[in-house]
Amino acid sequence: MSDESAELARLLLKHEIEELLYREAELLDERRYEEWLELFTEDVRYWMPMRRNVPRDELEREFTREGTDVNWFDEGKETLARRVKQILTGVHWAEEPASRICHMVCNVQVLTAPPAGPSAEIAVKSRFLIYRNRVETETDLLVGKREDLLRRVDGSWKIARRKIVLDQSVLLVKNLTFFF
Amino acid sequence: MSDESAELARLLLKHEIEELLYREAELLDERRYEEWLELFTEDVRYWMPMRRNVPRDELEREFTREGTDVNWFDEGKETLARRVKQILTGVHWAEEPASRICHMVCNVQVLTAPPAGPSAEIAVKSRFLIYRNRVETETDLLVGKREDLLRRVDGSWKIARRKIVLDQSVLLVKNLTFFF
Amino acid sequence: MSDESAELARLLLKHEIEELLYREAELLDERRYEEWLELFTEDVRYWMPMRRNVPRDELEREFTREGTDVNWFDEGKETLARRVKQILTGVHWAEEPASRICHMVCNVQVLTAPPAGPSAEIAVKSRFLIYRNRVETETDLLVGKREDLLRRVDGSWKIARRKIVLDQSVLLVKNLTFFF
Amino acid sequence: MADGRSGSLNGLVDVDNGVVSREIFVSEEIYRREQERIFARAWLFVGHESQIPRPGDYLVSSMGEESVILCRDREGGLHVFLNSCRHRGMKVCRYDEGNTREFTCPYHGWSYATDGALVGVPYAKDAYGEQLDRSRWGLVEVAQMVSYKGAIWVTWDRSAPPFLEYLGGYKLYLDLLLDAWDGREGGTEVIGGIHKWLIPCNWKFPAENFSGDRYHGVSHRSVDMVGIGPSGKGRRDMQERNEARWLDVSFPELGHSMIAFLRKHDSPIAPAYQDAPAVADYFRRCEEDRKRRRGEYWRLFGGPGTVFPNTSPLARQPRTLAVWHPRGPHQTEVWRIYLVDADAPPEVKDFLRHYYIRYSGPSGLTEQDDMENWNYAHKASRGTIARRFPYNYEMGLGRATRGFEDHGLRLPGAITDVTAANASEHNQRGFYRRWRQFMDASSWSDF
Amino acid sequence: MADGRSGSLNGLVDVDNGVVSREIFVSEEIYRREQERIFARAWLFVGHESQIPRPGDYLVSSMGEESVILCRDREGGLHVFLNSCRHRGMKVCRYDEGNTREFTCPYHGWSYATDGALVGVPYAKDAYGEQLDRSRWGLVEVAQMVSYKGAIWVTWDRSAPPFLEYLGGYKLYLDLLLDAWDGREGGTEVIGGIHKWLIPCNWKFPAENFSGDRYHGVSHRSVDMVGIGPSGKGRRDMQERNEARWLDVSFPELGHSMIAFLRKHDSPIAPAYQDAPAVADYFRRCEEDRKRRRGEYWRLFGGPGTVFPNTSPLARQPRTLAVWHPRGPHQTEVWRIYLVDADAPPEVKDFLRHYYIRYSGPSGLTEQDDMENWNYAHKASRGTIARRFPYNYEMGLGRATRGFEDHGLRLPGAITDVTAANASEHNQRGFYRRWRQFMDASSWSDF
Amino acid sequence: MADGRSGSLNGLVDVDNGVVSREIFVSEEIYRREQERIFARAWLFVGHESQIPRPGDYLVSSMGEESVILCRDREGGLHVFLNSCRHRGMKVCRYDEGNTREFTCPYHGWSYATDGALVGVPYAKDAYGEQLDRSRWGLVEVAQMVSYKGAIWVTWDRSAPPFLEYLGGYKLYLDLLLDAWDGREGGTEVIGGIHKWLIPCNWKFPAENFSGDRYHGVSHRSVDMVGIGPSGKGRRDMQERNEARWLDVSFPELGHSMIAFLRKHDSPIAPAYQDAPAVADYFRRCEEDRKRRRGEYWRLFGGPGTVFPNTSPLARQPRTLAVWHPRGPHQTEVWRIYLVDADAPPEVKDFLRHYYIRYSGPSGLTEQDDMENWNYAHKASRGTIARRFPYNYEMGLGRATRGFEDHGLRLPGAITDVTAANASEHNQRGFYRRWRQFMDASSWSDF
Ligand code: FES
Ligand code: FES
Ligand code: FES
Ligand SMILES: [Fe+3]
Ligand SMILES: [Fe+3]
Ligand SMILES: [Fe+3]
Repeated sequence: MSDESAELARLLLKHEIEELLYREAELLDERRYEEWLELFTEDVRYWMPMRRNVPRDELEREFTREGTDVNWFDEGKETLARRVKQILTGVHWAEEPASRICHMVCNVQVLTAPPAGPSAEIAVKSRFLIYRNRVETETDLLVGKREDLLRRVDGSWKIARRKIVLDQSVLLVKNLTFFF
Repeated sequence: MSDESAELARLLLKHEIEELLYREAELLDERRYEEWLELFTEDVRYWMPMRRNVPRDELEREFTREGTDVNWFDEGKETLARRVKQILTGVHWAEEPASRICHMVCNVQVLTAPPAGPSAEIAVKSRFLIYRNRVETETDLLVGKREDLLRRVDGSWKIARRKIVLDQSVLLVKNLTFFF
Repeated sequence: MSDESAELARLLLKHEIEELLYREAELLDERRYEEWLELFTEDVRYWMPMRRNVPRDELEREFTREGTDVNWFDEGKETLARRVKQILTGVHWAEEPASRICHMVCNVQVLTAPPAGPSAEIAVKSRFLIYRNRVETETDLLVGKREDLLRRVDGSWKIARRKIVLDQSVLLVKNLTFFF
Repeated sequence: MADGRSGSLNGLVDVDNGVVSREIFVSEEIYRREQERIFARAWLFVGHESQIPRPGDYLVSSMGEESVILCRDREGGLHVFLNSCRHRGMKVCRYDEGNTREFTCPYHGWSYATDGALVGVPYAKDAYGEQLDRSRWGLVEVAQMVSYKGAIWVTWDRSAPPFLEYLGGYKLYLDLLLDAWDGREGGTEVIGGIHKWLIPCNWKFPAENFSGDRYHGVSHRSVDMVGIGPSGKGRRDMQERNEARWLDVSFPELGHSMIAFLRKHDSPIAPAYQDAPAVADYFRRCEEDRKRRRGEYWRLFGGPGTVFPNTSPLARQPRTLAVWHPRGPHQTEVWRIYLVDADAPPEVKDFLRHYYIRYSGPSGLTEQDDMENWNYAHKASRGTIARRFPYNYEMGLGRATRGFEDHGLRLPGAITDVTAANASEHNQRGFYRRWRQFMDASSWSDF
Repeated sequence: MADGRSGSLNGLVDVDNGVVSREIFVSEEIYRREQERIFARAWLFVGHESQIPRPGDYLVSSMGEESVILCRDREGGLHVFLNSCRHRGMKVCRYDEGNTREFTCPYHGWSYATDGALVGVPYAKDAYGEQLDRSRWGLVEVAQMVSYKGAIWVTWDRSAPPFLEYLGGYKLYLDLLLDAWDGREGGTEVIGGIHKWLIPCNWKFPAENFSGDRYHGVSHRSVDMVGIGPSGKGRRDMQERNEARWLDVSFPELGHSMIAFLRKHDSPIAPAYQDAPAVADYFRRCEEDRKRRRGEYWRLFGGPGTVFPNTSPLARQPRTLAVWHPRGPHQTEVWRIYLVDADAPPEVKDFLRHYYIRYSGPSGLTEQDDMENWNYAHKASRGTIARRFPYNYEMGLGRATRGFEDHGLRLPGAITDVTAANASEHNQRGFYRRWRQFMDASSWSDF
Repeated sequence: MADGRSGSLNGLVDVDNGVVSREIFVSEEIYRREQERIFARAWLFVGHESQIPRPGDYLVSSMGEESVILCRDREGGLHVFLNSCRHRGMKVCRYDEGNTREFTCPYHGWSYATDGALVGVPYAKDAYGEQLDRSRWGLVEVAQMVSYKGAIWVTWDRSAPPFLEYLGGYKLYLDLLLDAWDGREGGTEVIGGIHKWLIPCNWKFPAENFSGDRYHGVSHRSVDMVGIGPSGKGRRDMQERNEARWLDVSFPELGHSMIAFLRKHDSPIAPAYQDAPAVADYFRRCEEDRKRRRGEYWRLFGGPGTVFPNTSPLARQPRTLAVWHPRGPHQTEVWRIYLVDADAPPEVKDFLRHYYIRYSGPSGLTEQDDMENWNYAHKASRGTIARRFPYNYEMGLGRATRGFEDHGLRLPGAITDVTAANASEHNQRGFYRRWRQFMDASSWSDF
């Protein structure tokens, strides 16, 4: 395959992934949570560690560990589905009235070469700025990075794993009733 | 047309649209307002509704209605042109000295397939983060979504309609002397 | 060269540049400063002017001048390298413990047509939102624009010149121990 | 200054000499005292009946710093309640408006009927037995309420005088906003959507500006250059104004005031709205009808004004009502509604709606500059040295007259004719005279 | 209110009649007084030994508003120091945790050993000569410290009573958290990661809620509908609770309290954790062992509670310890640790960890709604009118008994049996009785 | 502490024993009192003549918390005005610098000439008649102003002593900054661009640090390791320093101080700027000229210092003047200008400019760490317990001498020779002695 067509393949893949991630943001902010859930594989791992302030030469201690420590999130699809179900009850007061949320997605990086076969997995990085405003003047801003593993299932990409790196140590918001 | 060339056409269109929207941001933030105005069709509708806090099952009441209610903006090109003219008088105190404004444009989605004919319309979604800083330390942050209808006029895209969804209810800034 | 293939060439170039700028953000936020330095040419000019509030018809006085006035930054690679070295000492208290920083890069514009020859220079604009959070709750937000001159060196793009336009007059953060 | 809670305000407000200290705009102590002595005692505007037409309709509004619920009970009666649960204070209604049978608290589930009664208490019998006296624990309701031509006014103070007495002779001027343009009583309605936004300044900057500031033309010079008026030029249609007598009307003992205009005896109806024939026709017809209905009083028309303390009618197009809610000494939250004749034709309502939007509020070409000026006037008045230099309110001192009469037309209030002078600060002085009275009086009986 | 520093709180807190003024939640003066009279004098929780196992280990923690260093010196001794240099106040340790030989100040380089001694002073001899008395300038250390079953408690006040006396009869209930589930003394450990987050409300909202609020079921209705419990339904496994007597246990003279449950005499072990056989087995075995070890006391199990002022054990799954650090009158920073039996099998720890995360803290389906309610209960209580209406704490007034006994089992404390009533505010009243005592007493000798 | 407005500061500042309470850095009351007693009375620096060379030039500057306009009238006279309109307080000039004939207020259009006179009042005659006495309503001007060698100093207090008396013997040291490097009087200029930025700490942290903190080398260890000096190593060229006597010079009765150096009698000119021959030549020539002009005084050179209260010269390269503007007790806004010999060759100016940028301010490798330390020293001093433990200023207590003499060279001030000691806190003690005096004195006559 020529260089240029290889480049083109990578570009088309990146476009495909961006459309997926923008679509995801659209579903979340339009509160279409059930459709959003369908973007994840059944065996998805959704992990958001906490962060510590440690000396520069001990940065391996910076993050709490998946599967071992207490994290902000460390779960699979079932728990995610319960979160969605809870919001839709209409009596989840923390989201009633519904927050006004905007997911700004930036710096989308596809780290894997376009896969040959129909079924495949690729690694993707992206960054988020989440703006939440609710009730009268309550406003939150959360910024950080995401590391996704995407898997092609029946011809469309699904999120099989997501690591969320929030750029905070003490969480500066009262709750996490939204998704990253 | 093969799948890939269809994909490619969509990609080229998205690129074209991104360049337009980035160009727009450039013109605004460089205070080249008259050039910015030229990006709009003569019959443009520029609409920014207000938002209410309502129960999750009554979200149809969330937005004020275009053409009926009082909105933040609900106007055509003539009024937009007057806003531009006002800023350029040099005695529009709210923009004197000129604010330092940055339009961050994200999540650009082209919702329509690339049109066949020379004249056509496409629907585009994008998101904005507007940072305004002025005088000494005055700083505002506005985040939300845009829904544009673009029309090809004489071979170049123009904005024929823009809906702005700001993620606030009580407006947290003192005035709206800038554009979305 | 046909229109479409010209379009495609521009698109591929933009993709290449976006990957470079996203890669840069990745290196910075993962604190891989020495790799980051390698993205710059030996003769790079790194300039961040200060901004004044002036009447709209005297905007030529808005920025401090490169090479003449005192600026926020006005330097070459040697000084940049010293900044990096300082952070890595582990006793640069302003970055100890390490800040949690996120560079959101938006509105990437390639202003030059794709160059024919192997060695070439292109002009690129982009916008940044830098979120810094450190120690417990200390949080900063900086937003603005970058104007880069990129030069192809041994087949890869390097930054030969960067102008940073921060949308602030009084700097609202206590120090600039990070990079733009 | 002396401690704002108890001390007197001597020397801070001297309206006789037209000087007012900057302290009253920037001092924390004075601000806290305003909450106790003004906003907890005065009559405040909370909404319009057309915003809650049906039983069970509610609108969450604001009184001073606090959230209140304006609602219509199942019999159609109006109520205004503090939006806070009696049990642990939870904000019982976090929606802006809607229709409901009850307000159920999301913390422990106490529920209140639309008349404020505590009707639901989980485990009432088992947990409280006979102890809890529900009649004492309903929602906190205002002490007095009046709906005047659709505009709803309330006060927390049962010893406050009745609203019409509080309004006094100002009634004639408030009617200019609330009556239909053709002179019928009432007949105005709110068109949908409340402009709500924050301004970084003390609430008195906008309150005094609307009370009668004809003097800040330079603020709006850019609009005059650009032209947004209903006939395409300037800010407004000027002819009828230019042919009229300009009157600054104040009720210093009440604090209310308005910018008013009085047409010449037998002056014709001035042309207006030339851009929009349908609108021009409508208003011409209204003027004729009003003339017939009101006789000599037809000659009177209004502009901006302020009902003490913080409600500002604007009695001409764009016809609006603004409330300046205090949000700390250095911030104000504005709520702005827009009024039209309920039975005006759609094209007229639409034309006016567009005019409102381009004129008023944060997106209004005119008022954007007011916000900028109030913001930086406030900010530049906070410093140690600045606070030593009072503001100047001398304009037109001693020119006011009582018992105004013009060709047999009598107008109430203390009136300064500024037709020649162009402007005065007569109304602002009246506003601060009343402000001083509220702040000094420890109870309504001291007034 | 009277000046919060010196004035009495008469009328603000009347627990005998079950009313408490909103002032104590929103007033700046009262908040400042709390810092002096409560947080500078009471016993506070700062961490758990399992967080700093080795010599030189340290954890930066918090006491009231201030940062402190909890560390283990080179001999393994425990210390808690104010995290501020004695020279110019620099925060000497800006890391969260680690291991060190010294804390060196980044401003001028004074360094302190892990026992707090000032061991390094640049140019000591040349610049200070003999002047500087290092023994007087070591890190500021707490006046008293106790490690009780791994939980470390400290106070700044040397005249405070010894910890066990401060704890009093509450020991029995705190043990429900700190002892292993099988009844052995101690044997619990913290699993990694401290949840730290900010809530926009006064610190007393969560403190009183955990002290014994059985009444806020409506807050968590959505979770009950969705189901997150260890057996897949509801919030929790309910059977053993449903079969038990419900006891609100308070020590009004100490301020501590807990929601407790007492199984019926010879009731069997209720099934639980049906989703996870391994976990179900583990707990069944633990229950049996505890039964053997504790005899009748096996019947007692706990829920949420509060050790006055701001430490809240939750003695059942999810088994946690929360500290509500004041951050101004209107903000609280929560620190939350999670406890497990140190020698529970990995799959049990993992199961519980998942349960913690989905139940507790800002990402917990249950507690997310608590934060929302505390936020808006606080916000709606700040206004001038709101502050005139006290909160209601009447529930179950006068139902408490002392000397509780059930089939020969004696339980300490003033106890209200709410099995039939479902809930009471007995514990909250005890909390505010003690709060009032702290705020009125000028020193420990006045208690 | 006692009420900051009236109470005495006894016990808070005890410079004789070298202890200063943390209260004075973090207390709101003390901060407010500082605004009244220090910033409204002391001489403050507002700008340099080279920043406004031509008639009509203006620069918006700051005095304490307030914005002021420094401008040159049409006759070239200098003025400093409060940047607030006398009518309603609007900030009349919202630009940073420029040239103008008048300042026109954007609210109502009052306009002021560059000498502060109220020259334009819309509708003056019609609206005000003869009432408005314009002479009383010009811009508020400072009470005294002095331009000393291009540096402009002002005070709001007419009873303040003349500037040169206020400066006293410190003149000799301030000249080290303001005179040309070759010893000619004056001859320095500002190079374009003012660094302005915010630091989250009390203004006294930087003021005392610059007054004479030789002790915080550890703060800058990373720069010493990396090397940014003009000869490529360390922070600075050290040789001339290393060969000199180190003197901490303070005027305790005035509050001014500086770190100074005195070359050995007939020591040669030390090599410097080895990276840049042109610069090395320039400074060698300057040193020779200065030697010729100043004789023995050539031996004296300076470092950082502070003119009480908040102006800090740095008399060596990078040669700067910093002003620490208070912005509340917990925040400081720094304004920093950079000085060069007006007639130095371009390559010298360019070399120094680069050195400034990499050394100073928020982007300066050296000072970045100062900001971090001031930030967290302040933050860790705010708590209830922290405020009970004073800072330590004992270093070098009792070592100061008056009437310093070295080979016939006399130096004014109380001087501590720290050549052997490396550092002292002599200058800081002098700063706080004066601070105490300002805070206790109710007027200049009490000094
Ligand atoms: S706070 Fe409303 S029921 Fe408890
Ligand atoms: S502040 Fe710690 S050594 Fe000076
Ligand atoms: S405020 Fe300046 S003219 Fe009125
Ligand atoms: Fe206006
Ligand atoms: Fe709860
Ligand atoms: Fe330093």
